[in-house]
Amino acid sequence: MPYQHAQDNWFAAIIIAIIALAVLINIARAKAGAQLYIRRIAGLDAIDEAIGRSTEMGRPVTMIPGLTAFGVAAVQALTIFKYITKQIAKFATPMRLLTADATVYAVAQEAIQDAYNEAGRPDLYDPDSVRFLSDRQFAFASGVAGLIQRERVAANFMFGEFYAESLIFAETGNIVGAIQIAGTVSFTQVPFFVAACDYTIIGDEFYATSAYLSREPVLLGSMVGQDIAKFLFACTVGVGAIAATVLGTDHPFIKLLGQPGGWEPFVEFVSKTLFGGK
Amino acid sequence: MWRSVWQVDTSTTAGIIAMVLIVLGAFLLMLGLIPLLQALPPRGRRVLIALITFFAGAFFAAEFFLPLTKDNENWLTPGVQPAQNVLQIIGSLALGLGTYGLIRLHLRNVVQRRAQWGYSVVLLISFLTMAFFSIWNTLAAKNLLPKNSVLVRGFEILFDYTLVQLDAAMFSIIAFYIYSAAYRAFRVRSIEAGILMFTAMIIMIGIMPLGAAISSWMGLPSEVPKDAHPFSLESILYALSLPEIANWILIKLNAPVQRAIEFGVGIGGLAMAIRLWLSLERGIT
Amino acid sequence: MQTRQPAVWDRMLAIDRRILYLLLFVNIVVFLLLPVQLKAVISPPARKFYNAIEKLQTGDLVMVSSNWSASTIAENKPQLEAVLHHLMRKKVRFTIMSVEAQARDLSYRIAQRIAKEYGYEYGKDWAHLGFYVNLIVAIKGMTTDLPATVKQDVEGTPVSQLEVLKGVRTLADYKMVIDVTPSGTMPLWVSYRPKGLIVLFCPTSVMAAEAYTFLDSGQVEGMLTGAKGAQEYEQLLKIKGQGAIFANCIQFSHVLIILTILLGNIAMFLSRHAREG
Amino acid sequence: MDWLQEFLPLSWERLNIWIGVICTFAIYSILYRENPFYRFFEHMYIGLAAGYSLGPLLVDILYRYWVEPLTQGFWAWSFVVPFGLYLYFIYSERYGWLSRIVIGVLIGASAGLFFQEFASRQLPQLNSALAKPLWQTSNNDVVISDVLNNWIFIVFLLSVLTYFTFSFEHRGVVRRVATFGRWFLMIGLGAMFGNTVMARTALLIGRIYYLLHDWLRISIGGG
Repeated sequence: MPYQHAQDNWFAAIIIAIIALAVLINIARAKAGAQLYIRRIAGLDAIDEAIGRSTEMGRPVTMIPGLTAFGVAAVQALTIFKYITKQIAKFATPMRLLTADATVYAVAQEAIQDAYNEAGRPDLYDPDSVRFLSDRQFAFASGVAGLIQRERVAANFMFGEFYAESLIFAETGNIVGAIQIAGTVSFTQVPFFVAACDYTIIGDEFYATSAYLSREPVLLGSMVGQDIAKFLFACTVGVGAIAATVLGTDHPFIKLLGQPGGWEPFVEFVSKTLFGGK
Repeated sequence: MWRSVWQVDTSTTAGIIAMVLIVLGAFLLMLGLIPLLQALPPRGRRVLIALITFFAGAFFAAEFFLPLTKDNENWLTPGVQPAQNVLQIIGSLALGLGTYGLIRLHLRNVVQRRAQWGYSVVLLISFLTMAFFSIWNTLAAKNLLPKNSVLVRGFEILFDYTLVQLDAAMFSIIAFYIYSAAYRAFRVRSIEAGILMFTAMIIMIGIMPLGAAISSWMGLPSEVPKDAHPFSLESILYALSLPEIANWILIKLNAPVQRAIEFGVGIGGLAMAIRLWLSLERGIT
Repeated sequence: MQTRQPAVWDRMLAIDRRILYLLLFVNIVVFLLLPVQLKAVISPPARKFYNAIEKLQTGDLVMVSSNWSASTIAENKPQLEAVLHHLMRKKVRFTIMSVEAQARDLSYRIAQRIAKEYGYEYGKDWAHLGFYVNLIVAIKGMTTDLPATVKQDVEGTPVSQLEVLKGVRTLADYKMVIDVTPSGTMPLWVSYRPKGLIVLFCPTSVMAAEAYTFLDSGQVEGMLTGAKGAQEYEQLLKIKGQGAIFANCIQFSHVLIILTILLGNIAMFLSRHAREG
Repeated sequence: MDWLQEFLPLSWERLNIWIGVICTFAIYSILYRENPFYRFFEHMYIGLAAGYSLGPLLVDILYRYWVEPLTQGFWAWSFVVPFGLYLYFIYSERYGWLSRIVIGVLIGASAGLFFQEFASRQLPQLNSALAKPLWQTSNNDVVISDVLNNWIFIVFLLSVLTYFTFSFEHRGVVRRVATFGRWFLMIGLGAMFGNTVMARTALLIGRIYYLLHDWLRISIGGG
């Protein structure tokens, strides 16, 4: 059931507030200078290797944000591509960023130009390297497949939301022998990337990528907050299971957890248990 | 002339003239703003963008969080649809920009006679023809332009005969790729690869009639009575039949994994949304 | 310096992918043309599907929601055909609706062909109500006022002149809805249907896994899973249809894929063994 | 002779099928290698798709959401398009930053909308994971197979979640749990893979059926 407003589900406001607090407090901590750790993510260490190889071979690097519509995931994908482009700019390796969403295209133009500026090589920026191919799923896929084969790319980075077309990109990249690193939040496409790419960034690791690559305090702090939120989710599931075992699935408390309504049933339940009112 | 503060009465000539002037004025105003904005120092520009980002986000966030009064609405809810429409309009302008970029690239290929420019000609011609028929067709569908047989046939050839067929062909090509990817990747090189391969194979057999056939050759029942005890021999044998195992993996084992990923992705996205909203992220803007 | 020919298994490991593509293509062509058919074991959801339609009375009204187009023809077409055969055999009246133009044309053509076999008269025994882009709006509209929502059939005949819809005020006058679809339209029918309307579901195989919760809870009374489900249904109806052919074809492709994967693994072990030994 | 007449593209219907077949062969030719035939159809494909999107863009969005309210006299809408046009400054060196104002609106809006997306997508999944009894007691009437499945659910969920933590080193027990989490993840991925193979094969069969039945007019099965 879709929730239109926070009030439709008393869980929403509480959980979002706790996550937001956890994230913001840890960002503040990180900014204040706390030393924060991030564990190794194997695929990301290979980015530099992939760039190095394409520099050696003198072949281009492709970056594909999939069909990602403009939104939070798209911004994250572009943040990763911006980081990769900065590395590329150091070696003057040619790059192509191919998008299927026009808004992502517009934002990507800005981000890639910035990347070259920040790397101190504004002269290398070519507006034609960021391309909008088509907003039609398979027209886009045919364009990407053609381009990967024609230019014989040496490294292929795919980050974002992907649908059925994922395997067309990954297998075509594999045919031309590109090093491929993919990261997606689309669970249904992960198996195909795992099968066809050299490294796959799965689910949540996608959002950890920018923290891992940049080691910026804000992002590392946010990472800690996210882990706390996950711990909270895990605890909630555990408490739910134990309560369901002890109290039975028909108990009002379990009903409150399992089929949450708005605030009224919550307030009613709390007042009943605390004050025993009928 | 004014129906309300927000609406001009366009049934009168004066109203129409007023509207035309307002639209022109809006364009001029936004144009006139440019030198003013341009005068902002870099820091000011950044603050301005951060503020605009914050307010755009605050609108949707507030609409979501503020208490409801009646009919599942709060005082911001009536604004959601118009706000979505604004986003749609901006999105369509972006699509115009994307199309412009695409056409510009290929026009340049042709003009400068770059390598393989002939293909750019193909692209431009098919773009122009399709654009003509597509615009005509959508206008005709709204009864803004007359329909005739040239339009109907032309659009049919370009869309139904060609574009849809290309979609179907490109979609079906994935079957070949899934095969070659599976052949290459499904090797028992490590425990992980082994698990991946083993599960995929069980599903591939189990969801097909062959799975049920193998199970019935092995003498496993294909159905159990509803009231059978879960630990009776019949139930256990039934649970071991391939279609049952495949379904069990697909539903019971897959669900918690998928859910764990969903939780992670949701939390990661939420944290990112908060950072973007408050302009804490120094990523792309 | 190559001193000896690479072993068979080494060549197998480095097989040109185009040979694999050709194998798959030939495999499908062969099994489409060859009448090799394995019998299917009837799964419980298909059996329930069959029983639900068997329980209908002559003259009952059924809505068939057909939303597939060319891409999923191998899964949804045999489903729709088998279902229509059963409905007409039971002398049940039905109407068809779609969510887009191509789905409308395909379902209309198929229904016309099968109707001829059973002597079903258009307008009297069945009708096609055209397509509705927004399914939620359509279902909601039909639940409150069906004639006003439908207005006219696929050929432009006004609802009032369609005998099959005579006396029909809302969707509640229907006995059952059968959703033949490659996409997630079924939950919409379940959530927005009038009380008591039976929902039967014909999804493609990928969508089937998600439907089991609805089956368990009884919100969906029966299900045909992809081409396999169509094959089971053809067997129940004792007709010869394409479900069996397509299901067999998919099945033998699976067998081909599994066999080559196994061969690949054997080759890997042998090659490793040869290198170490 | 009759067969040939019905085979050749001499009617609109046959022409439709012939075009479809040529398109299919052009696309499939990339399986062999990238070639001029494919390249021609690829460029045509992208051109057609770009042209097609203009109709809905101009009529269904710009006309419907912008021109129509203006003709009805809602004057405030007149600012939207000139504001959105700031986006077109991205190619300019000097005014490029103006496009970021528009991008800022888009980013802010997608961030603000994410709260609702989170609540309607992730939270129901959390809610439905909460009522899972782990043992038969007098208070609940779970059957033993459900108990087993519930244990699996909780163990799988928690270990995969453990794998997806980043801010501390995975050591000792955590490391072992995370390894299991990774294995469970592979079960889920394998299941998705196996399930999709069937759907994709079915698509290919549909296409080959089109070639054999619709184009070559070979009768297959019942019709």
